[in-house]
Amino acid sequence: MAAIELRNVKKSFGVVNVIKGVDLEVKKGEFMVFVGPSGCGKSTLLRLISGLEDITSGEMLFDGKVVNALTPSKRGIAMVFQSYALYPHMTVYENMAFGLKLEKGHSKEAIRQRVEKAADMLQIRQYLDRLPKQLSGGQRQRVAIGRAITRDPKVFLFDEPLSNLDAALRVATRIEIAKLHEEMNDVTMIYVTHDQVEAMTLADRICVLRDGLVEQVGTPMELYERPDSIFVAGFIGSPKMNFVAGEKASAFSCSTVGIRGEHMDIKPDGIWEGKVIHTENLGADSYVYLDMGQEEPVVVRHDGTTNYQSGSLVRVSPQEDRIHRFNEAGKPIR
Amino acid sequence: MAAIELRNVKKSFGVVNVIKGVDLEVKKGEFMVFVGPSGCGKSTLLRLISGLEDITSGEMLFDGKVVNALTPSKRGIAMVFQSYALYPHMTVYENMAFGLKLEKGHSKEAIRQRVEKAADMLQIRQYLDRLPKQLSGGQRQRVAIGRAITRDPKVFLFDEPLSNLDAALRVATRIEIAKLHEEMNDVTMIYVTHDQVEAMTLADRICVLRDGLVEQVGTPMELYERPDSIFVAGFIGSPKMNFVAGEKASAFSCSTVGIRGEHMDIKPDGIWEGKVIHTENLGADSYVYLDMGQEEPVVVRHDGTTNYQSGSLVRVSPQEDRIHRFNEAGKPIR
Amino acid sequence: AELSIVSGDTGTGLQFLQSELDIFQEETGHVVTIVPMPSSTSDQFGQYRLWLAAGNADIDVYQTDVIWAPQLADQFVDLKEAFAEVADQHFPSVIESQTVGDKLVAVPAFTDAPALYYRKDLLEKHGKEVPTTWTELRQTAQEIMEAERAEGNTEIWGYVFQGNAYEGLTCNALEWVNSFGGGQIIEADGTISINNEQAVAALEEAASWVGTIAPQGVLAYGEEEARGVWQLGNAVFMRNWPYAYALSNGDDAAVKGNFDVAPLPAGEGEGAKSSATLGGWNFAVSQYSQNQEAAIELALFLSSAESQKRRAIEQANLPTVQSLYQDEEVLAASPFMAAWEEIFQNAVPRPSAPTQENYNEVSSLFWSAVHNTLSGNGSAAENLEVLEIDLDDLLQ
Amino acid sequence: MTGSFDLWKLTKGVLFYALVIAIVVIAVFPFYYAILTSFKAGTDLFRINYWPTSFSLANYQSVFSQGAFPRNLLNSVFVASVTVALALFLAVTASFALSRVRFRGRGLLLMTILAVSMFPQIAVLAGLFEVIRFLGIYNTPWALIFAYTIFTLPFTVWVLTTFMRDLPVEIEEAAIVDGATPWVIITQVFMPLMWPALVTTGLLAFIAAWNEFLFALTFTVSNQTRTVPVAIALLSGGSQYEIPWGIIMAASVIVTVPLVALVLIFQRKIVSGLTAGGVKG
Amino acid sequence: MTSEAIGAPTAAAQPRQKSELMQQRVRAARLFLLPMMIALAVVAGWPLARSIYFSFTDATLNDLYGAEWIGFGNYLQIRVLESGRTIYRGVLADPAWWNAVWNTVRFAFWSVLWETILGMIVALVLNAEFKGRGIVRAAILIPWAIPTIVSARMWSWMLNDQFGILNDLGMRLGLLNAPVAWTASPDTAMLAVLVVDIWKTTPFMALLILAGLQMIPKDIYEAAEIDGVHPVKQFFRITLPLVRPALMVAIIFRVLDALRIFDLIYVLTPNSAATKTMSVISQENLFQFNNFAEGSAQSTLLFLLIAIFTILYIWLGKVNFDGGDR
Ligand SMILES: Nc1ncnc2c1ncn2[C@@H]1O[C@H](COP(=O)(O)OP(=O)(O)OP(=O)(O)O)[C@@H](O)[C@H]1O
Ligand SMILES: Nc1ncnc2c1ncn2[C@@H]1O[C@H](COP(=O)(O)OP(=O)(O)OP(=O)(O)O)[C@@H](O)[C@H]1O
Ligand SMILES: [Mg+2]
Ligand SMILES: [Mg+2]
Repeated sequence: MAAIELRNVKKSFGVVNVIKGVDLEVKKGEFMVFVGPSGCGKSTLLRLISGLEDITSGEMLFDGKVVNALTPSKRGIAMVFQSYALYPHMTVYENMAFGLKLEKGHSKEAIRQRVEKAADMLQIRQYLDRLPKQLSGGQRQRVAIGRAITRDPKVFLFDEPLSNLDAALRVATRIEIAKLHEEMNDVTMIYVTHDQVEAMTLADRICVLRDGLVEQVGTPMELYERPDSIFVAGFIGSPKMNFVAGEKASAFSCSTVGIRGEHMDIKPDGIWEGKVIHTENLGADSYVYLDMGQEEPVVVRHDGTTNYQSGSLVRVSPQEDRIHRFNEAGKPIR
Repeated sequence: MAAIELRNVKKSFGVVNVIKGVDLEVKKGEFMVFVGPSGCGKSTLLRLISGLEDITSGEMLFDGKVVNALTPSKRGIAMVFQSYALYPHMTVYENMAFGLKLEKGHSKEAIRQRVEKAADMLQIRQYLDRLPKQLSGGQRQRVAIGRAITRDPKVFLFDEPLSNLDAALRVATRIEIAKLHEEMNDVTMIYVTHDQVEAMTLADRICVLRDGLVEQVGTPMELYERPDSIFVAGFIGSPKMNFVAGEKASAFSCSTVGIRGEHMDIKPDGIWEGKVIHTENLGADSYVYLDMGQEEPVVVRHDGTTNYQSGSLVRVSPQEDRIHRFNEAGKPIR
Repeated sequence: AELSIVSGDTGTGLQFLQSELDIFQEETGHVVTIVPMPSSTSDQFGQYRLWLAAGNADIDVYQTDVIWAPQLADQFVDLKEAFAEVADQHFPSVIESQTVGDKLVAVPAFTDAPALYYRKDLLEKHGKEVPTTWTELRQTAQEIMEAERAEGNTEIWGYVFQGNAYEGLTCNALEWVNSFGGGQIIEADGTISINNEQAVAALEEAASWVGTIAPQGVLAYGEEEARGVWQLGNAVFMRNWPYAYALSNGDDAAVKGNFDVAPLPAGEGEGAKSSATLGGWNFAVSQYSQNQEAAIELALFLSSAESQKRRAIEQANLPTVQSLYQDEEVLAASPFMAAWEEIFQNAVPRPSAPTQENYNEVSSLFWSAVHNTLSGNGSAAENLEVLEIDLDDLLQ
Repeated sequence: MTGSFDLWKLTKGVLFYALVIAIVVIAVFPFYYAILTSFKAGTDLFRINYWPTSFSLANYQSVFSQGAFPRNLLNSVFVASVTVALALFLAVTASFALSRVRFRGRGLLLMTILAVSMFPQIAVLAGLFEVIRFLGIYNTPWALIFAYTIFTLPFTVWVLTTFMRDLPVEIEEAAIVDGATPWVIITQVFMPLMWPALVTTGLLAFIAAWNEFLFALTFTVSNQTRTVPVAIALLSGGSQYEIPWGIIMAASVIVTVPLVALVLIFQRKIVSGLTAGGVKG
Repeated sequence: MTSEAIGAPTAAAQPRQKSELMQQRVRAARLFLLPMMIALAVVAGWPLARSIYFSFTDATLNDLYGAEWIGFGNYLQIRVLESGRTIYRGVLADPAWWNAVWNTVRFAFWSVLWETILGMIVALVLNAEFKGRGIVRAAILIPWAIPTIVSARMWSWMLNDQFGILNDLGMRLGLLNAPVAWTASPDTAMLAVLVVDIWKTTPFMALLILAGLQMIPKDIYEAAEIDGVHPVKQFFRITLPLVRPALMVAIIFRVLDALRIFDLIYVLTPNSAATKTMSVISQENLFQFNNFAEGSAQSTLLFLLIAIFTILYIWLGKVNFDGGDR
């Protein structure tokens, strides 16, 4: 039985329809990631699940029971906000214990134990007496997660929890969350993000949203390898999949060819020719941006460093078995 | 002749010495990136160059002339702040034109032309009449850059301009800045960042700062391939270089072996053994985190997808020619 | 019964009242508490009106200014019968001032009338007599002031009085007008008499003082400001109430022992005489009192000759009982009172009886007209003409 | 590093401090003069001095010997404190509703509340008097506490509403998820974050209640229930026209010192950012 | 900006099923507003209604309850005399009232203007970093902490022409030739009142502006410095526009207060026609003169004037009513 089930859920703010009918099942213990372009309704959907926002129509079920009208605290959820949303005037300990204290029926000792357990899990035990402002961004976000953990929720909701952190911290905290998921494997987690890497590395399944509707749901590899539409193909993976249309696509008997940067090779006998716009060397690998007469530059990933002169011409070939072909409606031809 | 020259520049706030004697030359038209851990003095150094802060001792030269006492507006610089620092009550156009209007001697028409040229360059022409709060983060940052461009500066200063943007925008704006540098090739740019990728892709030269002193200056590839210290080695590149100490290092007759994730191969006859902690699949490649009895997990990068069970044992080998060896003082042994 | 009496009296006055109440309690067994009020009379008046309008039963006895009785007449108990026995012991003018129609609204506690304070030493030094007319006063003041200034006493002025736009100016101006034989603004029968030649002459005389013998600032002076200037030795003459007498004889007063009092000067022309505005305080019983009998008893007690005598001795307040001016004990305690008996002969009441509820507004119109005249804002004749029309409108 | 540069900086510094000193002198001088006057007695009062010449505590003694000044002080403290507590309580809860819950006619309600502070105090005196007598609280401190809400409440509601509007939504939502009721959100989450606003409005309301004269005069009729402004007006000299300047100044100093102390204690809290660290800055 | 000010329907389409959370919040909101509304209705509503009612009657303080309805007579009455002359009576035909209106408006304008300017200067000074800022901040607040009736008396003492220290100071510094009777002379009475009021309430203004100033991000000034903006220009082009919201709220409360000014004038220059304001004149009619109904009419007119001003101000100034709700 699904932990969470959404049946034709709709949401409008005034006259604006934001969620236009979503059906979705999230299984118990699953890690579900919502991705989609800005404004597509990811946060709104998460907030509908949390109960912070009312559903306009449709049904929402937790463990088979309709929860449409239940308050957030009664749904057994916990939420981690993009902006931490810590209580600035409470110490880390108080922040984490607040929800439990309000719940009644927990002894002081029991609360302490649960807070400390969560704190140990996230390695923030030594900060328990500090105020949020005395912590770094990463530590704050861990406190926010810790606060959610202590509530011992059945469902864990994250809204872009890492987007305020710098690159190094983002990586570290991402790994933290993955470990958490492994440890708390009967807790359902729903996670909203913009970031491809987070989506790919964390998700059991990814739900791609577009304009208030579900575009595709599947495991990261399914989406990466077998996108259901040109939209999903372009959305999953970093750098973005290159799309080649026109004559070059006709050669593959489709209207658009999609090929990822890592599946192209620069070689003298490449079937396509492009002018180098710009090269980026990242050390481990490098990206070459090519002008191939398409709307956007085509990016080719190259192991190690390269040094192509801007303006010079190079030839590339897609790896035939890695090509995605799309028809005019943007659907894949398989 | 260097565009900017710092001679034994020091800065203290009260009794705290923040910049402890920096000598640095930035050439005309060069793109210089400052990196370093938080609090090392990157922003302070940038602000000294801008003239927003006074130098405590030492000399600062622009084109050979001492500018120690010159006000910011007379140094011919422009600055882009991490927090955008747009005037919230002015439209984009007014924001960009404000500095020019005050400068006198520019006709209305001339100002309009310059603003529009900059706006075109950054593709923000259609937003000229909006207020900053009506723009998304990426658009705001482009306005901030545009404002700097219209001033037609000799020196361009950036303080972590991208750190408030989300991943996708960060990539797009990064490329924007790179193009800008190519187009305005006689303008000197100094750029502060935390982000490896930005540093590697944008810089002509990178200056690694540590605790108020310059640790190493060089091109990205110099730093990536031939770091002058274990500090620089660990700081440049993403994911971080793995450091292996103890017995395993002694085998290479050094105190610490540094090896990047992309320079290790998982193979049955690998010389080191490690327990898999966690695997991350990014589609194009994947990271395997191994516990090898070191302080931190060792990360191995692997092309394509992998599927190692957490807890299983694997063997890896570093690519011999990619090994960095460091002595006890943290200096490289070459 | 338990009574409460409201009083705007001041420090020692309250103490005295308390001691009287103690005697009263001993005699009658009624317990009385005092509710003190701010000494600002207009604050008091506003409060009393509001309380009475709302039928406030918390206050039984009010201490009232002479001019209030007619305005609040409806809400006070008629004391005529109760007072009938002793009525003829008191100055008739005082009783008259508290009588509205046929009703005695309040019974007197003490009376008050101003006098001319003059510097004995300076008059002697310059060989001058105490002036008896305003013209003399002006000339004497002018001469002494100029002579003194020539000697280096640059701060000195000739005459200070109460010139601020407030009730005090009404008193002052009424004295000028009346002393010139110009009537009482509104006569007892209700005719508006103020617009006459004598009154114009009186105000013109007064206007001529400002900036010559009196400082320009006199237009903002009340009793205290005038006393301040006087007491520092910076004025030759002053018009003030008896309270200034004791204070001017204080140890730190520059004028101590060097001054005396006389009736205010007379005006000129037909009917000219010295005149002094009648002041003083009274006791009235609230209609809403739940112990009216006891309250009346209290009011009568406080205005009795015995009480007035103690008041005269301890508080130096002028009694309304005529016989007390010959009383030796009183004169021994406050010798200056002898001088006031003469002043009382010329006491003139403010027109509160004929104007009734409108008195305050009448007074306000009057002092405004006078203040305008003094500050050179229109001539006396013009201002009085307008005043007549305004009064006519108000009282028609 | 030229000489003129330093000179310019110096001039700017000197000018700035001159401005600071000017502001302080203007603000404090009358109070200083009041203190000076309160130490004078008799005719000395009418003499102008810039520095203390005589020093006499007689005025202070008279303040405490006349009437029931200590009692009045206590009354004032009680009335002002309860008024502030009540106003803050009502205003905090009301401003939560006004700033955080979406409902019809909110703007109209805010306008109505503002309208209450548009009517002149003297004009409501008679009507208020009726209400107070009807409620049977005439001549008790409660009459004043009740009457003072007329000017403390609109102000506190408005200011607190503006402040509460700016508190981050995320923190409130976090509390909702934690299971907090609106009451818990207000008392345990918002109140601690609003110290600057609470202190600012609390101080304003306290001072307004502390200084109020007209209502206090009208609604209390005994020394035991009156507050200090009335007590000051009741201070009197020996006779009717005599204004006891020295004593009034002494009383004023006594009345003002607690307020100055209060301001000194709280001024640090008046302006500061307490939400720091809670949400991404 | 005033998107849903006065009575505009908020969320057009209410959610079909109101959740427990929303119900709880709305219930709480009602519960929270109720005590305040009751308190205000009792403490202000009834007295206001009474005053307005009295303004349409012939009430006097001697006979409040026997008041009879006379319509607009207290406001304006047109009477035709037997002689055929038409005369106008009532508050609106009373030159003293119009004088008071003019005084009030004049007073409110100048006092709030100067308080704003000086408050801004003080706030800017307090906003700067310098040693001893805490003490200066406390010192600044002293005028505001002194009871009005005391400070009014203090100033009337200091402004006295004979023993007032200000005249003495003026003479010593050579600013004055002769002592001026500040509160007595009609030419200077208003000035005196203004000076005292400005002295007293500038701290209030400064405090609220300071709070606004602290909200302006610092980095904008650095951007301006790099743009080479002169400090004076920085103030007018950046500080002023950004501090405007805080300023608007401060000004509205100050103007409301200034239009109702009573106690200061009552103590300082009680009877001077040059400073008599609407509140003072209506107090006079209510309690000193026998014109309770007319006084009520004057209070009502004052209320109307303030209300009109407020609505205009909020409308023209685009004061934001809307909450940051969820
Ligand atoms: N309270 C609201 N009132 C009206 N419209 C709203 C409200 N909240 C969200 N929206 C609209 O709903 C749409 C979806 O918003 P939502 O925040 O869910 O997007 P998102 O997918 O989370 O975007 P992002 O990635 O930028 O966070 C947006 O167009 C937004 O403008
Ligand atoms: N105005 C100041 N007064 C006192 N110390 C300061 C001031 N500005 C900066 N510092 C200190 O100087 C040091 C360097 O600060 P700086 O902002 O230059 O660091 P940074 O390298 O930019 O760090 P980050 O990466 O976090 O931005 C820090 O320790 C900081 O606390
Ligand atoms: Mg979102
Ligand atoms: Mg920095």
